[in-house]
Amino acid sequence: MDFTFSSVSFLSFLAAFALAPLFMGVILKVKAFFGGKQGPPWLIKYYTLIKLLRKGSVYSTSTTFVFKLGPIISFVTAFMLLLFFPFAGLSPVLSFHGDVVMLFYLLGLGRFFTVLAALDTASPFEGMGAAREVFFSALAEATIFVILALFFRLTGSLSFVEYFTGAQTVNLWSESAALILLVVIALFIVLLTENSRVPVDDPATHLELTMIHEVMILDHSGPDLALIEMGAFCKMLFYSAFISCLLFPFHTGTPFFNVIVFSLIMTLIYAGVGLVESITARYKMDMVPNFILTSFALVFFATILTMEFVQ
Amino acid sequence: MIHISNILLALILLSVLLSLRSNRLMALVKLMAFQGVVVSAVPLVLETAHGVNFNLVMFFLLLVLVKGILIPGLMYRAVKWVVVDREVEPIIGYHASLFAGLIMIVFSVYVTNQLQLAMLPENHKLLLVAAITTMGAGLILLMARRKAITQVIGYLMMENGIYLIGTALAKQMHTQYVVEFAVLLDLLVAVLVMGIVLNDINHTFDDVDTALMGQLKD
Amino acid sequence: MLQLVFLIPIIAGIAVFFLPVKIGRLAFIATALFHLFVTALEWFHVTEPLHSKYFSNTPEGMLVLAIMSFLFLFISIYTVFYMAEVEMTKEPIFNGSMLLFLGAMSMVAIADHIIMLWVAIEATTLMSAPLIFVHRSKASLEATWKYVLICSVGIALALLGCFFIIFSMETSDLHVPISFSSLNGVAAQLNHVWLKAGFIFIVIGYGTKMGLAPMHTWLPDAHSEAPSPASALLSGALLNCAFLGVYRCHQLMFNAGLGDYSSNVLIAFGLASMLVSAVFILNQTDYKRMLAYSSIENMGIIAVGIGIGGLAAFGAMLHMIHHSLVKSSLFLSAGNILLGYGTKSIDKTRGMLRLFPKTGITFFAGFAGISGFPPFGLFVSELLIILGAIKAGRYVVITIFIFSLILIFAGASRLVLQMVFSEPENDDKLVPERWTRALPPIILLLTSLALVIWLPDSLYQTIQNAISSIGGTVNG
Amino acid sequence: MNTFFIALLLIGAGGLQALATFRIYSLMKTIAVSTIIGGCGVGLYDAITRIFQQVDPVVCSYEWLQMFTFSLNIDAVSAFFLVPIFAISAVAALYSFQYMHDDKRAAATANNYFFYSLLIISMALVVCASNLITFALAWELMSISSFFLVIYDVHKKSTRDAGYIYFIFTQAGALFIFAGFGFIYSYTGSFAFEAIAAIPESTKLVAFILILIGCGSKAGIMPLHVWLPYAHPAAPSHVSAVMSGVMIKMGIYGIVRFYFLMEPTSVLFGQIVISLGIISGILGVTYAIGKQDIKKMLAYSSVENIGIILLGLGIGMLGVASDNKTMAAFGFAGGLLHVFNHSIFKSLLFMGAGSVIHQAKTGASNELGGLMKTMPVTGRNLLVGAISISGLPPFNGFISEFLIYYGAIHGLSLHGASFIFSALAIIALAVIGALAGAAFTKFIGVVFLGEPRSDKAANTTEAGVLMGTALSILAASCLIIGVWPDYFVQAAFKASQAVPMISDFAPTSFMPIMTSIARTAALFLLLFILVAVLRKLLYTGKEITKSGTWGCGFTQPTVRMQYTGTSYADSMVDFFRPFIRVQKKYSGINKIFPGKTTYSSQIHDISEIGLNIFIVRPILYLISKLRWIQHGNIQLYIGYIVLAIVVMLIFI
Repeated sequence: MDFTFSSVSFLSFLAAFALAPLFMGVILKVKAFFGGKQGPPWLIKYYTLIKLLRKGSVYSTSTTFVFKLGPIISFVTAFMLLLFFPFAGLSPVLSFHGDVVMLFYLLGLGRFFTVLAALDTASPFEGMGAAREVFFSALAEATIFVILALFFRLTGSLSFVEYFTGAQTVNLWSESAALILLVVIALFIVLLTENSRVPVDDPATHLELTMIHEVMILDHSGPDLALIEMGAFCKMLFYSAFISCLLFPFHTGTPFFNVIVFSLIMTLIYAGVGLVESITARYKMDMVPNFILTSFALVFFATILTMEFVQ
Repeated sequence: MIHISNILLALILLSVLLSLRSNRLMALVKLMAFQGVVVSAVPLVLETAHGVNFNLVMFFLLLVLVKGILIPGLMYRAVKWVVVDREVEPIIGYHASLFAGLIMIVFSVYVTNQLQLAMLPENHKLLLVAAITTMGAGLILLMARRKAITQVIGYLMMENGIYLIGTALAKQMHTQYVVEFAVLLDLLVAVLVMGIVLNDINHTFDDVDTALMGQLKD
Repeated sequence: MLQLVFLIPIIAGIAVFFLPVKIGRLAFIATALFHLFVTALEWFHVTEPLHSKYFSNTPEGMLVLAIMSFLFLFISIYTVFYMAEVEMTKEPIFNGSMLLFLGAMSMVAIADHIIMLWVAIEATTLMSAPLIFVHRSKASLEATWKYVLICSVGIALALLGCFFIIFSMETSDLHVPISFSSLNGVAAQLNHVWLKAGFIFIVIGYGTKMGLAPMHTWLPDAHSEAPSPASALLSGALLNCAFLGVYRCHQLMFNAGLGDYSSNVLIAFGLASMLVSAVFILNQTDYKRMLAYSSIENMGIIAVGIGIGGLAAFGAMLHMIHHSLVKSSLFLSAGNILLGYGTKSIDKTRGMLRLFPKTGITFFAGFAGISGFPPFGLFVSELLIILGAIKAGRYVVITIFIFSLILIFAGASRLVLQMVFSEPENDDKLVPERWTRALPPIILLLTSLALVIWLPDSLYQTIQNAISSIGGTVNG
Repeated sequence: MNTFFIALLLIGAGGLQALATFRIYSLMKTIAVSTIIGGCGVGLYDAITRIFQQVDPVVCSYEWLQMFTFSLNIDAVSAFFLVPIFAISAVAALYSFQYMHDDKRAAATANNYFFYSLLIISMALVVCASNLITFALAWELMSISSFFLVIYDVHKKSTRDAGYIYFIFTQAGALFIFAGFGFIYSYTGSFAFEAIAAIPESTKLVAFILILIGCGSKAGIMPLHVWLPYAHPAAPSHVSAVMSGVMIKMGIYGIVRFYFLMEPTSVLFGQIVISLGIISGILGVTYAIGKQDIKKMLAYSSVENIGIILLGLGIGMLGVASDNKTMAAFGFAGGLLHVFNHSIFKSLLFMGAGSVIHQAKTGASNELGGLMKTMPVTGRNLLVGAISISGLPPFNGFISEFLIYYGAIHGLSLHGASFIFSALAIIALAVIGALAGAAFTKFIGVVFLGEPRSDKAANTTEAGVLMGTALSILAASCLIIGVWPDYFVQAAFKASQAVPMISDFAPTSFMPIMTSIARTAALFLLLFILVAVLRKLLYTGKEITKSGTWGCGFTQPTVRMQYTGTSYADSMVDFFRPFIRVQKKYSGINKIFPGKTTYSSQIHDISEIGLNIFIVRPILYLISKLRWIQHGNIQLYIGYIVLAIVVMLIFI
């Protein structure tokens, strides 16, 4: 494992962690804009977190220790993603050949416990959400691993740091731009799925029957909910950063310039999510698999194309 | 001498055809006795080319005793004492059987001509025709008659046919009558066993119709 | 003197007819013992045949004789206790016929002269008829009638086959004694067309007796209606004798250079037998008929194995030995089951493991053996036949072979599992289980087991000698 | 070799004495269990030393039946497979001590121990066999002893049926293996393993496919897996643990061994195996999601894991065929390590399921629920098993899946079909992994979490101490391998070096990656503890109250409203609709004031349906049409003889 002890790495990691809630505010602002409203303050998510951390909790009598494990593990797994990701082309705190596989499986572990925590409450709504969550994420998993396969085909590596700062990088400005474009679209779909955004899920709806992720955490409260929320912010940040790095070659140019561009692109992506959320409605539940499979088809197509491109 | 053997063969064919169209059991038994005697005489007639010896004559007498008297006697007794209904009861009708017998003759002529029998004397060919016909007719009786007793008769006729084929093909029997004697003994015991079983069948089923004996099946 | 092997049982058999029941029983078992002793003498070639023209001591004959004699000893012991249970009035006739039957079969095993072999095989039919007949029920009458008539017709055809073989010699102007041993010497010069014709008739004739489909029709009836000791003897010894007749003729064909032809004929009949038995073992309702069909199957396997030759021929010989042991054991167990439940219906013989644990275990072990599971010998023989067949390039044959084995196994195991393991309908036992009747089948099974663990050198050599005449080798 | 034999003797003695002493029930159990565990311990020690101390392979052979040799040889592959055989059997024996508690069935229990020891011995012999005959013999012994183990509860009809199905599959499979041996033998003319490499490529393929079918029916490869979901629920749980954890791996061993011996060069081998792996893996896990009987579900999960193993082996075979050493080494090592890992967590899960069934008297997941409160030890251990089998870090399942991923991803640099197959393998692995997560969240969630769905579930108590201990040992192994994988990975690589092409392959560049994975796993655990402590701190001095679950406005929730396993699985099962048959019964609402309405849904295995429709029924139909042959009419019978003569004379 490559341990980068440089202060830059740690700084970038800490910054990313600290700013994750801020970016969520962007989405809310965009949605408010389209709704013709002023919207909540930019720092709304920080306020929410602080509020939650100050509270106590109510636990259901049905639950066991598994219910309490859920928030912890989902937070830790999402948190660990940030340790491995080269934000703005800066080297990450940790990396090794093959870390992508491990990280996506860690995310799976987080999901595993979120789902178990939901099932632990004995609530029919939470069970429903759990069933949807595992189903849709299973489909998204296929897309992600095809993307990993494609990236290996292009770069010969299995690590974020290699993808974006190595000898062979993947981004829209390289020779395989056409493929990357397909990947970007697919990844955006995965982002929407994994982070429970419209049109897959609507975090702001009021009817539990139509929810996926939100319904699973209905019974969590106080610091537990704060952990879950923080984990969700990290995850969202990770996917956005992933897409950002594909859009722009951060391995060239000065770090300062990169950070500026990176922040800009990140904001744009969050804004994009907000935009999608403002102008589309949530799909019918049985349309969602098709939506996710579209992403799979795109990247699979891209992978098959490499048979011609890279020989 | 050739004429005599031909006459004998003609008699055999006649007995075969008659037995195929015979509808009375008693007549069938008598026909069998007649056929037995004629069949026994065939080797005597054929072998005279080499001269008649004592063994041959003794064997002829033995054959007549078994095939002409003992076995038909047993059958006669069986029909007389055992069988109430003396109808033959065919599965395939008499005319059809007779017709099958005629086809059998044609077939055996064809087969005999097809075989490479250059080394056999001429009259042996006719013998072979008669023999195959007899055997075939025996099989027809076995398959086309319902009564158990007619099947025994069929079996006997088939045995006669086979014996005739053996006589036709063998220039000399390569044996010292020990084996022939044993064969004959087997035949006798076979018929005895069949007779005993027949007797019991009749006691048990009140008839010797084999159609009653179709209980063992899958 | 070789002929003692059949003379002793015949004389003893006739004597038993007239002896009082108790002395008859003793004489019965004593004869069985003595027969085994004489067989052992013959096995090691202590004596020479008196009339070598008609009889000779051949390895394949010795195999059949040894199996027969060994089986007979245990079957005779079983018979005595079995008959005590059923209180049969005609026990002397049954025991005497068993001995006569043994005598006829022993004659088959040592016969060398073509017609003498025929006579002996026909004699086995006649001697065994009373064994099936003994109950005098409607069913047993029907079975006897079918047995006697069909086998007689078949064997009459075999006589025709014998004539053809003699004629094939004459057309080639050869003059040797018409015994297999001398004919084998001049086999190459025999007329091929007549030899083939002879072979066909002999295979059909003796095949009727051996239970090869489609001439097998008498076999399930006779085996199911005969008292179990007789069924055991029919299946374990008689079928082998008929097989011996076919085998002798196959040897002749092989020596005449017609081995390919006769092999194909044997394989065709063997496969037909296996398929036919598969048809009837599935959904069988009578366990003795099931065992009978299984005998047809196993005779088919042996025919296939011999037909394929090479390693498979060795397998076929082993198969014959182990099949005899295991199948007789199964039939003896079936006798115990019949005594215990009083019915041959599979549906009504449930829960053997609880009601008759000894019999249940023996029966199931026998079933495992007959299905080719180790540690029983059929595992080795079936494996060898499969290996040999593929080595000989007979892929279609082995496909059908395996297909029928699977079908038969699927059919039989369902029935046997139901019989042995299901819950009994009620706890009624007609006759309690006794060690005296349970032991003989167990011993037969254990013998099969012992022969898998340790194959005596002399047995191994005998099998090798037996198959070497049809080109079979262990290393083939 | 001596240590090995001592182990086998001890195990055998343990089983045999049970037959003698079954009248004193607990004494019999004590001696049997302790002797078997002792024997397994000796064997395990021997196997482990062989893996790590470069002991030369030992051969020993005996004459058998004058014509065969009975020969054994423990090389790296054998030793690798011996480890799970002995280890899992020992733990399962420990478990069985309290699981087998019915002293009214002492004789049956004694038989069970006897055949259990025979199964262990025969499995050990299978992996050590070094010629065709020995392999076949040991294989059949294994089959028959496992059959007897399956039919322990023989008085139940379902058990007998399960035994029957298993019996047929095992015997048919054995015949296919024998046929495969026939092809080998027909070219080599000897039973020895050494000569197999010399046979021509086309024969290799035929022989391999036959062996694949035969071994596959034992391993539970997808269309041949039909017996698994019957046999595993029927058998006592320690037996299903050993059967599913170890015995079905003997099928994999057969495939691996004969592949290694054949040294084929064609890509077809890999492609076939990968295809079967994809089918088994994806469909296996889908059925696992759909099935509601916990042991059936675990059985299908075994099919899924066999799929994963096959994917690994297939990748290895593709690697060999396309001369890509990394791919070959990682594929085989991953497949083999997954064999080992699966044996641990699957036996853990089966024994856990056994404890549940033992205590709750039912295995229907829709009657269970909330057991985590009443059976905490079992629940916690099974939670570990569930995470492991879903292939999630920091447990052992992830390690082997990672190796397979690694191999498959390196296969992406190939061209043409091999590239496609590698890509498909990766996708399949990802989907399987995710769906396995779904299956086992269902398993844990429905059985252990929430509220009990029936009185049976509500009135459970914790299973016996020894049962819990057995589970804990296995659960601990899962974590240990996940966090300290080095030795296990090296052992897998050593075993895979039996392939000549990669015999000199040293995973030196890879071991740092393994270390990184281990450290990341450790880091995860560290962070987990830190956050847990942090959470504790955040809650200090705060008000924590208990209350009912928030019913989303519904004020009178009942347990019947809980999400059941069926509803949990519904949408996923629907997605795989053509490959999975769903039968739904819904009474419908047809009155203005609806009365009692019912809804039920069941899923059926298409392989089973296909087997029924395309094989069993046509055969039975044909056979019923042929029964006239034995018509009972003697005239007809004589007609057959005449017909036979005529036909033969035509073909003279």
